[in-house]
Amino acid sequence: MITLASYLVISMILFLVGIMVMLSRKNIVAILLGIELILNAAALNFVAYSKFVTNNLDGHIFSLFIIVIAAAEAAVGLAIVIRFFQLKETIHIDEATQLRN
Amino acid sequence: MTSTQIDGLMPVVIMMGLAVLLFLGGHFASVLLSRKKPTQLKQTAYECGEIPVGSAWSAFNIRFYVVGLIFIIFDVESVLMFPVATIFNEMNAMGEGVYILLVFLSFISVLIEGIAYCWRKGDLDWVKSYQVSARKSVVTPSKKVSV
Amino acid sequence: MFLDILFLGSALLTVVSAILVLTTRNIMHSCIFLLGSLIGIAGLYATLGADFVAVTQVMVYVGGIVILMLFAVMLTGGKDFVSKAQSLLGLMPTMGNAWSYGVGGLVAVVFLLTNVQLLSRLGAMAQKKNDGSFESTVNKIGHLLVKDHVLAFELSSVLLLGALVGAAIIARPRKQ
Amino acid sequence: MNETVVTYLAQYEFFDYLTAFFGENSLLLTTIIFFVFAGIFVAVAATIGGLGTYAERKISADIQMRMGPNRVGPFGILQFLADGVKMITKEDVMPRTADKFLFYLAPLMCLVGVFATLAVFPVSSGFTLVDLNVGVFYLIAISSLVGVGVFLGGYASNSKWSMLGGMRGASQIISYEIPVTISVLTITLLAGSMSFGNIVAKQEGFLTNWFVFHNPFAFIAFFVYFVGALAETNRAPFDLPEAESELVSGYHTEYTGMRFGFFALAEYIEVFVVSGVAAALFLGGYNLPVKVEIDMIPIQLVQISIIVGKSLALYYVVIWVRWTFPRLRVDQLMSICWKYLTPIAIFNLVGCAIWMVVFKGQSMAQLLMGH
Repeated sequence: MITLASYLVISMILFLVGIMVMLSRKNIVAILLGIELILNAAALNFVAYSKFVTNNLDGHIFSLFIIVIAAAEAAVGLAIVIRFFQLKETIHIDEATQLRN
Repeated sequence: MTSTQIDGLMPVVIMMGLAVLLFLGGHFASVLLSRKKPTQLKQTAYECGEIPVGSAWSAFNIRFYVVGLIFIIFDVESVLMFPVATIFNEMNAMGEGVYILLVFLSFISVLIEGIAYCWRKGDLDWVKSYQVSARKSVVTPSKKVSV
Repeated sequence: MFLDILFLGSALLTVVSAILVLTTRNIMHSCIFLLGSLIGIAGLYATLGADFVAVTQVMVYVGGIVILMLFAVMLTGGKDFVSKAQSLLGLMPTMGNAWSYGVGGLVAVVFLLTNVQLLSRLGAMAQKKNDGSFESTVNKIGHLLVKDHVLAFELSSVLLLGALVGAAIIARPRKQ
Repeated sequence: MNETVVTYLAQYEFFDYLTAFFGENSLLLTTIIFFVFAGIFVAVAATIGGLGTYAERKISADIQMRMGPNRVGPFGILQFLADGVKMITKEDVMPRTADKFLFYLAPLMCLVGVFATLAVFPVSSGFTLVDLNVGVFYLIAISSLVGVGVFLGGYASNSKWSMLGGMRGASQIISYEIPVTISVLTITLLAGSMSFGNIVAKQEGFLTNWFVFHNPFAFIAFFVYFVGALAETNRAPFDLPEAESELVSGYHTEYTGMRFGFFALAEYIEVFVVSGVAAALFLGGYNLPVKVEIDMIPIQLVQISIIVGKSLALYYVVIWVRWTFPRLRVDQLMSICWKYLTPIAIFNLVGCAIWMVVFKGQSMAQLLMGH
């Protein structure tokens, strides 16, 4: 007996866990992990709604583009983290205080 | 209980289950049958005889990341092209071949530009030639970080 | 019946791995648990009949982003893998004074009410069960991508080009 | 829709007795049939993986003018069983400083990544386990799990050699996935569908209908796919990650006993799966040379023997290539992928698209034949 609500509950849990990961971890790469979780929770909602409510495939298209943008974002974000490590020798979030190095 | 269409995915799950079963079976058999004499020397990492110094998890050169970066961009590009490729023949038969060809080629040409840029800037070659990015003077960290 | 098994399995895998991402101290283990929860989400897409999105999820996330994250963890110093234990509740007092918590609570309540109102309006839709009906989505997605969403399709290639060039410039080794 | 073994068997009379016997829970019947066929597939794949090691040693011996293994069984055919028993009884050492959880998980990921592709492997028109309509794309996606497994194997054993081998192995696997994916994209463009059943059905009939001979771009795409697949399974001239001379067998240096056996098994089965997919996509898969309409079980068995024959022929080429070409350096390896294979693969894709529009999807043979 799987209804729309069950999918909403799962994506809510994912969303909350993603936010808690972003808040509680000190390592910048772990924060990027949290961002991935949150993006996936949103994409899951789109596909669930397109199955239960709208019955056309717009939800699929939207979650496809969410995956595309999450990939681009992860690529650039990790490049920044590596550059930050090479300048600051550490990837502890509290070190990222100035805008210029 | 009619067997709904989703049963088509059952073999995928069954195959993964069988792989895990094979792994556990093999592992369990080896736990049962193999000798267990963990001497201290056996448990150190193999270093052609020398005593391993320091952890292996030291930082590596950046070119591994550049490869992963270019891979992820082209991976996503080919993901977007798969649906368009599947309906290419259909549209072609319906006479809209030129339209879908234009959509397809414009998508690819933008990304060919990407690989041309990386090629020209020397990101693709494994052994970095440093004169490529020597124009700007940048405050570099004191300790040189590379493998 | 198989649908319920698949749904339960992938939902459990997703939620348990997501919580393990939060609780493990070692960054590498949390990357692998993220991989587990992404595979679980692909399974959830499969129960929703979104076969192309499920396989895209496996291909892009499992084959691409998680490997990129593993490389990034390796490239940013393999020394401090195990981060210090740090409970979220311990941080509570430092995150804001009573005034900010009050406003935060108010916003949360308003947010909750709007959600409940939205969900209640679903009415008939909410009772509809997932009957596992499943027809090929690839051709429809192809047609949609080429006809209705062709602008988004072309813009995403420009976005990918921008991401590629930007990340390549940032990640390019400077002359030491 | 996704035709499966069950929907194929349902046309026969004996299936009605089964449904009558199982009564209302037909789901149990489908599960049992799937389990039986999956078990057969796994057993056959494991033996082919084992025989692969035997064939490799025998053929390499033949190339180097010496006798291969011939002690165990007639002509040494049971050598792989002897190796298997040796693997099981060997002590399973795990370095103390290793990351226990990931050390345990890495071979499992490789195995799952390889066995999950068997669910879609096009054995014959009826007996393929499930003919997903995202079949080819699913196969590429699942086999990218092996790259993660290789990296974890290298990382978890905490020795500098395996770490370097793991990093190089993973970056090689993921960078060669691009030419492979784009060549498969070219075939999807030709066939107009991603499901193995349709792709193979479109190559029906005489030799000239194969996609290899469809147009010159698809011909080149076959070689790009084959070279990319060689590199993706860390074989032949691209086997740098496990190069004995440099990295002391790379990412699985620290693995002994059965765990190492899983890595080797996964690699050999992946070589078989990859050559089978190459046969299915480019060389007409399980089609008999002459069109056949009647559809009975023996026809399926003939089809199975055809596809297995073609992939074993490609398997022979893989082994042959391994013992004739020198190993490549890392930068040559990477520059071949990014500066030669990927541009050629994109050129093939664009060429195919233009060919399909200009000649309205006709293959070279059809053009020559004039209709």
